[in-house]
Amino acid sequence: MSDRLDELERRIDGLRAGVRKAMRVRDTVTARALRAELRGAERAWDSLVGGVPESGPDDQGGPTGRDAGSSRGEESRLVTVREQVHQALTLLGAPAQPRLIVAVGEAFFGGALRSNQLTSLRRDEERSFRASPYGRPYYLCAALTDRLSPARGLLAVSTWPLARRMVGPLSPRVDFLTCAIAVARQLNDDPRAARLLTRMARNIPGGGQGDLGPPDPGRVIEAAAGELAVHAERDTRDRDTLAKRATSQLGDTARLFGAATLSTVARDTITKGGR
Amino acid sequence: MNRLDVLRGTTPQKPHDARAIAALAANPGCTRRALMDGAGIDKDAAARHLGFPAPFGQSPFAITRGNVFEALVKADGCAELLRMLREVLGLPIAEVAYHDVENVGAHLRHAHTRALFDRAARDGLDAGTVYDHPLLSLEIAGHTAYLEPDVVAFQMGGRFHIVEIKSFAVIDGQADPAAVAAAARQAAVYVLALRRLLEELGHDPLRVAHDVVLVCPENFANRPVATLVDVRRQLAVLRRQLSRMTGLDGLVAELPDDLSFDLLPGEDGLPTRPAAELADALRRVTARYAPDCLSTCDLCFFCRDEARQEGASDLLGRQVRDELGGVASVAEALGLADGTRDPAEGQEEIARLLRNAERLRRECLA
Amino acid sequence: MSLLTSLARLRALDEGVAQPIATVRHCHLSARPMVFIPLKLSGEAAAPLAAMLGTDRAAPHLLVVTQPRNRDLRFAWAAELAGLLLPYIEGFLSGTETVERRGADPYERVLDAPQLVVPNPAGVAFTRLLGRSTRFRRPDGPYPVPEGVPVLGRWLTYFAERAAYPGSSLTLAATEELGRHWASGQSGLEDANLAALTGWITDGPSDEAEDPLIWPPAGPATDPGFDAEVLAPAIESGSAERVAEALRGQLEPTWRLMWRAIDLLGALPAGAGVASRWEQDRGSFSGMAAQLAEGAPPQARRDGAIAAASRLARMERAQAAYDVQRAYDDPLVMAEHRLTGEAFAGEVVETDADRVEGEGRSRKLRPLVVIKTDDPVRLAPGTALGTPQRREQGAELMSARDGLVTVKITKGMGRSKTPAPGSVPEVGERVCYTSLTDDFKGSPGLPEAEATPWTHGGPPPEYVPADEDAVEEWS
Amino acid sequence: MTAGPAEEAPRSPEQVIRDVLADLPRHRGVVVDSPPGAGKSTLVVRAAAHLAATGEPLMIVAQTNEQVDDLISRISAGHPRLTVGRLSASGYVPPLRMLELPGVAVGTRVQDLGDPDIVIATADKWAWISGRTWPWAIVDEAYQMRSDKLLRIAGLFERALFVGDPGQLDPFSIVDGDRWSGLSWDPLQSAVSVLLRHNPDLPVHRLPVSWRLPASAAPVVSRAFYPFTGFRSGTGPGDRRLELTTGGMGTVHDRALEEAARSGWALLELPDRHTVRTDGEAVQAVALLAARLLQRGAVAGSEQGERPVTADRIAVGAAHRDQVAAIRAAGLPPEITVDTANRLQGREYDVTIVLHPLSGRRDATAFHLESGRLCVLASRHRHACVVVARAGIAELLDAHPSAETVQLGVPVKFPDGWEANQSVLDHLSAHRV
Repeated sequence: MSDRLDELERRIDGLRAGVRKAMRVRDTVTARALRAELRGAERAWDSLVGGVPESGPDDQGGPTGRDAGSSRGEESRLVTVREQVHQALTLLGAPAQPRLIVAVGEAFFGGALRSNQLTSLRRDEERSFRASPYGRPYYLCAALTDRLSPARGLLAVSTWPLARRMVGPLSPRVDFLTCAIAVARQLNDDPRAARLLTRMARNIPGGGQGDLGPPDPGRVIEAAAGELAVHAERDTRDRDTLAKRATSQLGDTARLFGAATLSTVARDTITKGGR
Repeated sequence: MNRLDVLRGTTPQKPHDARAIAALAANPGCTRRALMDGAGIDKDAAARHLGFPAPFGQSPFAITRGNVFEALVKADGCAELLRMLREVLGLPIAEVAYHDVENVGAHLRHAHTRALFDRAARDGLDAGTVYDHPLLSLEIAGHTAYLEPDVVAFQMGGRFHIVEIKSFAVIDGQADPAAVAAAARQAAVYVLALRRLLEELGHDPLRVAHDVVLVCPENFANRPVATLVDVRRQLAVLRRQLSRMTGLDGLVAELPDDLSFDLLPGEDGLPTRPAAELADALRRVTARYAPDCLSTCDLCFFCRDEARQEGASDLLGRQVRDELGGVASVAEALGLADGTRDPAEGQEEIARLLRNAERLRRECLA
Repeated sequence: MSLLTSLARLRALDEGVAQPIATVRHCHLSARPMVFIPLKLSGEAAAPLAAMLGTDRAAPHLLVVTQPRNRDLRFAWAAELAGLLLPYIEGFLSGTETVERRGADPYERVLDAPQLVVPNPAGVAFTRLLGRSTRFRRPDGPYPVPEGVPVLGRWLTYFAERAAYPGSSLTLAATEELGRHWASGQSGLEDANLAALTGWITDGPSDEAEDPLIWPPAGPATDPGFDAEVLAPAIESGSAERVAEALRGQLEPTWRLMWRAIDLLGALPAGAGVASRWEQDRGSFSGMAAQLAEGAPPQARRDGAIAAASRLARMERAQAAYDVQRAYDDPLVMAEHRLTGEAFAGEVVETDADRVEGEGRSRKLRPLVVIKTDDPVRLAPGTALGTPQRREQGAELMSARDGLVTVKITKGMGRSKTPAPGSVPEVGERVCYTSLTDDFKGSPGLPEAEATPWTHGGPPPEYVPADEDAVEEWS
Repeated sequence: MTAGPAEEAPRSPEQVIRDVLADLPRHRGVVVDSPPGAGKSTLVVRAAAHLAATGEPLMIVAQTNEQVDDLISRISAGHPRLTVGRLSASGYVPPLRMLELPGVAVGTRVQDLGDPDIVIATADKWAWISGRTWPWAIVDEAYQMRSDKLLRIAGLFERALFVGDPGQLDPFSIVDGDRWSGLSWDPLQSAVSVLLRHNPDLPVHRLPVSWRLPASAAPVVSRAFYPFTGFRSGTGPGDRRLELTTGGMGTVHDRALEEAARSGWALLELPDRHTVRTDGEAVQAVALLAARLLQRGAVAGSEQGERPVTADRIAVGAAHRDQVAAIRAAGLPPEITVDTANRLQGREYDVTIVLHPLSGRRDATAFHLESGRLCVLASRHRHACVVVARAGIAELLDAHPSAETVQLGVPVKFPDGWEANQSVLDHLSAHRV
């Protein structure tokens, strides 16, 4: 067995060298072939060395270097990704990026969401909507840009008033503040919740207090509301205008998931609007 | 037809990005490099084809890290970025408007950028504050290079600031000086491009600040921190290099007509020109190799090999080369040192110094 | 770099083997050096990936962070490192000697001190960052870390700072020390590659040294190709063994090189000044240990105004002394000064040993020595001179023309009316004189930190260890 | 020096001096930038007398013993009634001329000096003094003083006037100081930059007129080295004359001297060649120029009247010590000063002969490009400056790779050495021989 192991290791080293040589002269074809072999050999090696699970700790810690998936994840596995996202968005009450949704899921629903689970979500939802429109009580849909195209990387809930899903120039900031307030309101004793709120609070003037201790939710809410007041009027105006355009120009699907052919649609609808 | 284009032949032009433009200043004395850059030839591809692949590469970890950090800075409506801009530029609370220039199709981005900045420059009111993914352009040796700064920030005060997001850390206020310098040179390219843009639009180019906002992770955490970096020196250097590029025709004029750097790419885009032939072509224009090239030029190994074959003292570095006065070859220098070669006219002194040095070394090592 | 070194490089290039630029070793080599080769995760400031370390070339320890982005694993790694380094360091604290000081209380100085040997300056820099990222941690409080980690952080910080201290040997960077003793036939930049440099000194140059497949980089940065093709998949697979094996493969070649470098240096006889500089190292190390024992706060993030000024003064003093000592200890180093005319050597052709100046009470013994030299002397009459042959001697240059230099001896001849035997060189003796002298006038004092003047921002706030330091993310 | 806004409405030197004196009681510190020969010493003496007149004790800090002695003689010449105490290290032997001065006491300890109106010493000496404070201090050559020196003596005074030339060479160290870069108290920064970073609201005045540099030189030096804070020359075109009383023989050296006499500048250009630092031809040329200048009986005519340009009114400047040694060895009259830029700082001559720092080089290092170096060499003369250089400096500059690194939080220095060299070279090319 050990000679087998040695032999394997020699082979693995050889293959690795081969791949890296190929890569240095950008010979991708060879590299790909060798890589395939290599993976095979490595799997063999793993099984020989004994009982190493093919898929270990599933998370590399993600962007911020969070610890790998926690045990609390287990019970929430029962709740589907879709539902977890819905929970999170409902708590936040505004369009949000996967990053934030995941953090909320963790902090308040003990969820074990991963950003990459959310990438395909919008497409799936759209497919199911096209199959049987309004067949579900809610859909996880897009927020719409000033060109009525789906805003990159934002998720929203279909049951929200249309304006809430519109993204004017100030909306990203407004939504962030709204989310901060929501998180502060819900703050529980889970350290992950506190960490999330701290992260958000330090980006709100008067909301943060350094990195120390759990932030004071009241203070965050006050600060966020304070800045919201500055932007609210103009943002509401922008969103309403957009919402009107969306209603008048987009069909059901597009209204939820964004105008497919973005720039073109946007431009001639604008000219239409001009008439 | 531009002689540089002739030099490039059927090889598709490699568009310059900000890094490439910034790199023009790395070794201006090198004719070989100047011509290849001027003609827009992919030096990296050439080097590989010649059998001297460049020693550069970026780790996937570094790349991921970079993307993750940029995403973090721009997340939640640029929450972090706004905090920092408020800190370093005193941005008023009201200024938060976010424009993602990429919302339009790629083909429209440059025009859209122009329109947005024109509006911002004309009536500061209701202009955006953070412009994400703008697309600028700059003329390099008769070709247009398209440039993508990370972010351009616009202030009620009416000034534009280039925001450069880098994932190297600022620790206790200090960062790797080489990394900062590279970032500054790159940012200077954006500043210049944006200034030219405003000029074309009939605005005061100086409304683009020469202080760029450098955003890096602070200490060992992921938390971004912003520092203002004054890039006036880099701008001066850049202007110099760009004007040299336009002056390339002078260099080109002296080249033999049959000289071509064409890689003759085949169907698959891979060079088909016999490597030896390409090598000969390159050797017909003089390079100015220095060890510094090893970190700045894709062709470095090719030129180093050439220097070795010539036994050139350049191999040992600019300083040594200078100490040897006019003596360019190793053999010559050593010959003068041990007296086996008589100094040529003008070499008397270096010969004396070298002989002296040789005498001392012998004495001490005896 | 002087023309002398340049010539050596030319020679090396021509003969295909590095040339000596020192005749003695100018750094102390411990009997039990701790070789330390850290690797970091690309793209991160100070995320440790692995380290190979140990004092026994036959039994290196390999420490690996199998999930480099996992904060807890990182601290576990630091704890393991502490588990190996701290016993080594503290092992030297037992044997001490009492040192009497003029105008100050005697203190205890260790008889021998630890020595950290890293591959290159980048290794030192990374050691500094490791120290910085761990020394403010706390074993208690909101974000506790394992016991040894904060202490480790302080020591790593200390060793990294000592590396910047001229003439200190507590921390050595292999490439730098080798480069101080041999001139390779490549540029200084290329000398930063440990494999390449040792190659030049031993088997002769080879481009293999630049092939990461044959000689992986000596760290702390890893080879991008390795990251992409080996490390990333290994981490993906979640197999700790595979990650460890991959990294062992990257570290072992460097491990062998490090000991080779140590052997190369060890083969040189130690210069005369090495012992005294090591004595200072031992003193400094003892001082650090004492501070730690007294529970002083961790080293500040940056030097305050006063701290900076006094450190600069110490370093400049050390640098000057180091330069002079190297020249006095090593003819080949002195030769650099002979080449520039700040020193000259030759044979004594004439002496006037009993010559005196002045009358009565101001009557002084001032022997003259005439030296014949081939060196170009560029010293003005009146220049104070010293000589490696008689270190206590003081002299002054009278005249220098056509290869004959007249020197007046002013110091180091004993009390009596005639020079003490041997204090004045004899005719026929070979001597060397130089304007380099290590006569150090103590540097004036500095105000206390609390008394920092208004020109420098006034008194700084006192350091209070804040939780903020302890909880700072390490990601 | 860092970039600042250009001067507002130009004020006369006298106005500036009055502003300075008026500011003294109002601020803890006052900074005066003084371009080459702008009457810095005059200001120091005026301020000294002004402060002494208040009856409050004053300490003066200079950087070298020469500077101290020079100030003392100026003070006692201008204000014989003032009593001056000169602190010195034990090794120091005061020049006779000083011991003869009335009201000047020399000692190694403050107690030895009696209680003079003014106590003056080098920064190094002051660093050893303690146990007493002065209400007033004047710090001379403050831009050449390292901030760690100021740190050692700042406790001795309550208020201070800092005077210096921002365009000259910055202080340096033999050790690498990167660990401190970016700190507001970086010990390797100049005393003034540290002072101003901690006290940004202190007034900074500028002496607007160079009395030393002739009309032919002031604009050149101002443009190249003081781009943001220009100055003008106190004398008009033609006020400074340089005549060569004996005829020339048409050699390049003679023609160079004639060009210099005519226009105030000359560039003696040797054939393009890469040489060692101690380029024999160049050294010879420098020596010959100096010798010829004496032989041709140069006479300097200026607002101070006519006087022959004697050897002690001539200086030869170079970048490196070995170059200086080589030039000395070439056999010049010993009265002619031959020295490096560092040591020529603050000195003044009628005619200077300069071996260009970039002459014969293939590549320039930061050392050779440092603007302060060229600035010192090009701004020591009252009448004319002759530069000796190999052809090819333009090409060197053109081919210079710009790879300088950037430290966070360190204010950018202006002018950039490259730009400064370029600008000077442009001007010299018009006076090529």
